[in-house]
Amino acid sequence: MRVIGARATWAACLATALMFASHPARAEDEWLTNSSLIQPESEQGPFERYDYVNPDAPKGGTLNSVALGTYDSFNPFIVRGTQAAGLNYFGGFLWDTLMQQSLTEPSTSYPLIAEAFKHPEDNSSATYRINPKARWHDGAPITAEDVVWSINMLKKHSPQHTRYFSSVVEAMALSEREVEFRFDQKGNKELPHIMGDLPVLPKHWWEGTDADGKKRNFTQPTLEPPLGSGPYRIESFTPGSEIVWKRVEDYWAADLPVNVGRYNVDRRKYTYIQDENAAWLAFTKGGLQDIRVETRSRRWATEYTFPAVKDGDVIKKEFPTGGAEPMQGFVLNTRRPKFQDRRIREALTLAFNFEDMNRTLFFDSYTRTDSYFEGTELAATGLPEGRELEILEEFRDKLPPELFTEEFRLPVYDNPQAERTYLREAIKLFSEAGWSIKSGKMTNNGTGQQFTIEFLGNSPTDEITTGPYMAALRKIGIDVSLRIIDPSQYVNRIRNFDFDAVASIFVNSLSPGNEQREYWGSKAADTPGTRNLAGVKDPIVDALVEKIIYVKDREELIAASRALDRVLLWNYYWVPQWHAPYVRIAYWNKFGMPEKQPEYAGVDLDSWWIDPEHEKALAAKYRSQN
Amino acid sequence: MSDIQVQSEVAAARRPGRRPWLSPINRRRWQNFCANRRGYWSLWIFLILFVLSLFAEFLANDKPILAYYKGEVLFPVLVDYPEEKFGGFLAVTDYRDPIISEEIAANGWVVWPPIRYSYRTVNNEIPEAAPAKPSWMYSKEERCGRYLHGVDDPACTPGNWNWLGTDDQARDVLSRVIYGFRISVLFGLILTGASALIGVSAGAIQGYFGGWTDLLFQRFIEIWSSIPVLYLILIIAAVLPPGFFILLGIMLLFSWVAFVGVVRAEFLRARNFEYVSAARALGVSNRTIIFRHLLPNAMVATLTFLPFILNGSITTLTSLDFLGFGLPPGSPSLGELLRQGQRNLNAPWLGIAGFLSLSIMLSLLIFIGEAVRDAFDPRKTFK
Amino acid sequence: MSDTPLLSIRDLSVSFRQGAQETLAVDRISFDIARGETVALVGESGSGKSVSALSVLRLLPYPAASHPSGEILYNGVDILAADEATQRKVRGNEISMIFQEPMTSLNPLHTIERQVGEVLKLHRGMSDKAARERTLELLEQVGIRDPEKRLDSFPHQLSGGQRQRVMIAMALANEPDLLIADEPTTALDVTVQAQILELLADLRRKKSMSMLFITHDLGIVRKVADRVCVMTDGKIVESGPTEEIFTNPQHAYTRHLIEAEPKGRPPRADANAETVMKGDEIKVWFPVKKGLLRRTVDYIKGVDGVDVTVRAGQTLGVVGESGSGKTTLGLALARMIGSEGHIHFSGNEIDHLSFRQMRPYRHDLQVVFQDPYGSLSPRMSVAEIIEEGLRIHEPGLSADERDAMVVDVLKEVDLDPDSRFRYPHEFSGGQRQRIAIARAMVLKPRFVMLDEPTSALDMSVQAQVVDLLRDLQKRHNLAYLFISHDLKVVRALANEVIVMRAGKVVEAGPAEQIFDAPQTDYTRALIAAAFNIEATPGGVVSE
Amino acid sequence: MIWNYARFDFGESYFRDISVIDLILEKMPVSISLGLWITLISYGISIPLGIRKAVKDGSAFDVWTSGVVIVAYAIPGFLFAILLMVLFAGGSFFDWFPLRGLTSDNWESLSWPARILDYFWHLALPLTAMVLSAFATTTLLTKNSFLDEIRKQYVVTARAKGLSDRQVLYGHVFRNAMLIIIAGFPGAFISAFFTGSLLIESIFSLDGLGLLGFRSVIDRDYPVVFANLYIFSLMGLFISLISDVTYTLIDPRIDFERRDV
Repeated sequence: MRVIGARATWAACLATALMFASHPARAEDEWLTNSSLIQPESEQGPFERYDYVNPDAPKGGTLNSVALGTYDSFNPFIVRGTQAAGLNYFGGFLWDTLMQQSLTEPSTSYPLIAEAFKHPEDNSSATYRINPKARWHDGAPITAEDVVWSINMLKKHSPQHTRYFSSVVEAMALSEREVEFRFDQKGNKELPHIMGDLPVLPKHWWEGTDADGKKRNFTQPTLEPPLGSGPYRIESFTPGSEIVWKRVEDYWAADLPVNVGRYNVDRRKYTYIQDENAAWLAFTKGGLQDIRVETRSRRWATEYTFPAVKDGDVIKKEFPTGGAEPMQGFVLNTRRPKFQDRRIREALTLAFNFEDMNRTLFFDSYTRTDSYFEGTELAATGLPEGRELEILEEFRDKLPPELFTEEFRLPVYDNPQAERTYLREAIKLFSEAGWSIKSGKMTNNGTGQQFTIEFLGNSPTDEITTGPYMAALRKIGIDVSLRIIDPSQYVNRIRNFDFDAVASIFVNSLSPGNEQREYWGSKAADTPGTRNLAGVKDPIVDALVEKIIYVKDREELIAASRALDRVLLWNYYWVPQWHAPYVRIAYWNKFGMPEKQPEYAGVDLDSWWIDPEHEKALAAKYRSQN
Repeated sequence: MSDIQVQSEVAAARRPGRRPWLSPINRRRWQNFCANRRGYWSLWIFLILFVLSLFAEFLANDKPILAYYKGEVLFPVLVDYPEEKFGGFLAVTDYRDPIISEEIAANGWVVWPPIRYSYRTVNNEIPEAAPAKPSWMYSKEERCGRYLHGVDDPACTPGNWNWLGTDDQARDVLSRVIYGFRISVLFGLILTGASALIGVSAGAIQGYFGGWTDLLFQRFIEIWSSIPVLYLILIIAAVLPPGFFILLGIMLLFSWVAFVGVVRAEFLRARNFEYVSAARALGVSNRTIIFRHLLPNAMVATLTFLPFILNGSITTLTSLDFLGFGLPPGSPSLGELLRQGQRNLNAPWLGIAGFLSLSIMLSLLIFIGEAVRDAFDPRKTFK
Repeated sequence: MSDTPLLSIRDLSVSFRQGAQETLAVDRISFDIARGETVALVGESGSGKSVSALSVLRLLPYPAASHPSGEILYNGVDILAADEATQRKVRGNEISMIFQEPMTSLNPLHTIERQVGEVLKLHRGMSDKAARERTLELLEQVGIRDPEKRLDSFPHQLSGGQRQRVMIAMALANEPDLLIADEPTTALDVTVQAQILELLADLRRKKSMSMLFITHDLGIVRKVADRVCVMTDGKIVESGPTEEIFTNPQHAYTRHLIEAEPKGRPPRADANAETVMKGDEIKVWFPVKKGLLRRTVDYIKGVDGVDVTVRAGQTLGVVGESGSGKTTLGLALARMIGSEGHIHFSGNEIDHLSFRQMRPYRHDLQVVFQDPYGSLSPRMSVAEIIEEGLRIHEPGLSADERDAMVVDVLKEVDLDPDSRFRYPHEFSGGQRQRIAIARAMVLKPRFVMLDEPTSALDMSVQAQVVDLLRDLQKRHNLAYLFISHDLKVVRALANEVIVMRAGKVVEAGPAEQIFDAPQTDYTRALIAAAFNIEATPGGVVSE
Repeated sequence: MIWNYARFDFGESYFRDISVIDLILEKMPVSISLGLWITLISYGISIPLGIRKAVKDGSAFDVWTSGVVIVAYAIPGFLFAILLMVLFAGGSFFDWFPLRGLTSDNWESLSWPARILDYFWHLALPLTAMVLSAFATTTLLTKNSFLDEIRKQYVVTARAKGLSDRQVLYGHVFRNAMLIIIAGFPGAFISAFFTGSLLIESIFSLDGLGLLGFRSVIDRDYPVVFANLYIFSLMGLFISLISDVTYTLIDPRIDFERRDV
């Protein structure tokens, strides 16, 4: 799976996932200019620009944003330091990657620094060819040297890249413009493609000296604006409180297909605010924040009533999120004996009252998540059939029989009696598993001990989402508590799987692959730090995961993924929560935007442009001040 | 001017024989205390609130105080009856559940506390998403909209109102304020009591023996009290699991120091009093001198500090709760309420409720403290 | 001198309000002061004399204080009715005042120059320079040596006598017509008292001022006043020329006051009586520590090699100025502070004993302190106070037995046994001192160290306490170590006397010998100051 | 390590390429701004108020101001800060004051008077929020101190000299009563600016020491945590020393012997 190439900060928070597929065999060593795992290049026309953008979008204006917290570094690749807004570990505004992940189609990339790439049939290596026009902001050409240096440094010092490029054993410059990456395995179709996500850093700058003659150090945070290659560069900044990005006038890649009609705003100014309330007020008063992505349902529902909204100067808009939705839910740690019985996990799932929570806490703004591949064709629906059924048949005797005869359904609390119905069922399941209620406590018939669950949280808001669930569990005699600890401790305990239950979230891509081993594999269950939080150790799941990794075609992948999804769901490892079907955006009325937004990424703010007249009118009406 | 002072003393009425309940000095102090009307009334209000809050379970609870069911008198507030008793199957009886309440109504009656929510009862019948406004801000239709039978639902009574609205977890704010008040005051009282005990003993030893004991101890105290307490508590609280008694312990580590200075000074002063010399001349032992002659003196000085220390303890607890390092999640705490107020500016009733309950409590304590100070003011006592 | 008196007080009342309570402190008093005349207002504590004096300048804490009736005519003008500005013009200028406590009456943070100069600048509009010169002149007049040096001093750098002189300088700065002196010498040593009184008398003669002199000491009255007003319970009960009042007192209270001086003589010393307490070469040196390391650089020799012998049934008087080491000696003998030298008590050497080892001896060795207000724990009832010693030394007693003993001892010191349930602050000073004595007596001790037991008491009470002590001594064959700066009391009680100065004994011997034929100038000065209120010239005594 | 700490060498922050001491110095402008003005303003309010209350002890004025002072003391500063911010710095009511920071973006380009104006414009809301609770203690301290002094004998002496009430108050009582308050000043100042107000700093995005300390605890940036603890404690000791020295400077009666009351 590839991580979404997060160019802008929002892309990271809005966007969902990428996907992969296999494609038919083709001539080896053929240079490819489009990298798509789903569609062979030949089936697409030549890529000239994203179809939704306005190629004639006017350039200019300033986009004001607010960033929460503070920053103290322009080096986003290392652990130390907090990077400035506009940077991320895929380069952000400052550094381009070899290829750019498409905003319109899943699992597709288009040329950026690299103009083409190729890989052998067995996917054991990949070669990227750099665009001869590619330049750093200082005019120096981007070379294969830079790419090699980048992958080596990133693999060494950036934890994310160490993981992401873990299969790369060697990178070497074949010529001035060609780089070859060698992998530690064969047959993994994903690997050649993910190399396109590599940010390229200027070796000569990092190895040079700064104004004081001190040698630059990649392993240290820095507040010296680094040399970049991307669409924007740092114009001015005040550490910790402000940073202004300026569009690069002579950006060499400005006319590349991926950039047509995008990066229209001349200046992007980020003002740092420490307090969430202050950030909200900053939006209401104007001038500090032009676009606000609202994450709180209550505020979206009730608070957009300030004068500027009434005057029509602030516009509220909901953009449907396309593509895959994240899976968010309570993970039950099956390493703990009490959660090892599937009936217990099912009982716990039954007790989760989503509908009342959605109404009493979230203004009915969420949708229930009922698949690990929510919102994609990979999600299991209805009864298993076709290829999926074939796959499952193989394990029939070890799977719960209902899996074949019943549609998987989460409880729906749609009437006042629902709670009693589901809890009654839950108690029944508990008693089948050897637990019964004794003097108000759910007690183990063998040991005589009460069933306890300690939820782990790292933020006070965890209390909101856990509270009602805990209340329901108390009704069936379970001793529940919530322990909120600080982030560092939290990370530690999660790493060591030291918890009963915890709320977690992850996004599956449209092209699941070997990462599924880390998510569900038996081996991962015993390896600290993996994402198999539930501790799934099931040969069936292992087999299904292997199937996904080595599928032959897309159809097969879909079937295997559905089978995995179904098996996971029926095993109740997670108590699924919800997802938001919309991105809620409020913006000051100074923007022009393409008529439609990319379906897949949801919103592409880089395709917006500023209407100078509106901008002037707003500035006159609302004093902009900080 | 000394004449004036002596005068009223001379004029003091001669009272006969047996010892009165309060020694004359204390009676005089009590009069001084009462003379400070603000402090006097504050004391009463505070005591009433505190005693009421001690019975919080009878004021605000999701269990009835008394129930009569099938010829049996039940005390749900004190006894957990499994739902089986009422024909159900759940481990814990949810008396707010319409099925249970109808069952009981059909076979008897219940007496509810005035507020039918405990501090952690989630109200699923709120008219809009939490935090919901105080009930009186909704029309009857809105208020009862979520109940099964709407306006006609028997459960849509003032007892089920959220007089101060709900917090962002749909819990009744008034109920949380009541429980939060209790936990704050209890915490403050225990902490103050314990610190006084330790601080006074330490100060007494230091002050009475003086010399090297005093010198070493004094340096230790100087360093100890230089440590930024809240900061250190944050550090410790980040490591230890928070809880009522752990917090109490951590804060106790530092709060006792506040008393030492006063007690020590009082001891150093009183050590030279002639009546102490007189006692020594009688051969009275150190321990007896400390307890019989010096401590009462020092206690007076300490007493005037108590309300302020109490105040400080409560404020610190509130700050910790506010920062999320305080009592475990779910506990009713005023700091948590304030944090909710901060998080939900659009629900001003949260901030207002938190602010008012806290500032009323603190103001009452300060007013009482002022009056206590007045009462023990030697200028007023010995006039 | 014109016929109108300088100051004429008519029907003056003062009342204080506290809460809802109204207390009448001064009840319709009237008296006149003619020009050049000194009037003494005499009375015991609480009689209202200070309040009356303060009313003249309207210095009471108004509005808590008020004047329900009366007028104060100064040169025929009613000061009470005058506006604030007029009153201010009178204060410090035409009428000035000196107070009892020279320490607290001066602003601790202002230099002498500033405090004296302030009056001059205020009323005379003098320049800094002129004021400085006048201040120098005044300081010289009141007898301060090296006035130049003293100008920049702060009050805490001066001795008590010097401070009182500064106060006087301040009061005299504008050559007032009337000087009100409110117990100006009470807080001072007898020798200093004599000097100050002499100074006042001298200045009064030279400046022909009038003076209102407030005191409880009849000896002083006889010395300074032309006329006397006797006050008790807020009323003036008798007034008239000094001579007449003393020779022919009309009112019972006046007679009571006059008779109150300690009288009587102790029996002759019996040199063969058993020695109860004997000290050889007693030394108490206090280290003076300086610097960061608190090294001892010097010693203050509180008591420096004193020999003492006290015999059963007899009293050893220890006299001397304050700071001469009397009390330190007493405390050392009672083993309340550490000392060098040998101390024998009832034949046992006790100087090396620890506090715990001393405890058995405390039964026989008792102490009575000076301040009857401070020596009784305010939080214990009288019975508890008296019982405390019994609980320690006779733990075998039952509660009833203890109570019986308390009742007995209270009767012995002439207190109502019923009062044992009361608390000390309900008693007057004299009664409290009786309680303190009872506390010592209940253990039936052999030796009592009496540290200035009478000096905080009013005259009449002093006499009673002395009588009581003498009585008890006779009854129980007690040995007293009697420490006092008041030679009158010592004379009434002591068989033998030692005179101390700067930690050393300057003279010792039988009482008659010391009083009748003093050998040293120092002793003579003390005697002159105490009995005749006369200052001796020369640097014999402190100033 | 001890030797390093003694030299104020606390090493480097775990998360930033900057020595801890530089980090602390970096936060100084905010901390000093807040500390200095809070101290000055709260003294500026509480001393005159305290004097007036002492002079009018027991009057209606005294009673109602006490009420106000105590209630103000009980209000948590951050709540007040949020209220102020919503009212005066948001888009819903009056957009009069800035939301964040110590100075405007264009501060560098401003003239000096404009800079000063800009600075105070930014400080207005945070200071108001902090002053509210800060002045209560000083006010009551001033009042008690004045009451103590006013009742002393030398005040009667001064009045007996013919000084007016004002002259007595300011010529005699003032200095003596202010002793304890002035002596507390360096301490109050240092503690105000060292401990700062975490919440106010965070609400108004003022990056000061309070916030630094809090963050370092949350992030487990131990060099910063221990450096803070060390410096704060050292300052605590230093404060008591400064108070002692100030006291001796002002009061001629005090020397360095222990003051055993």
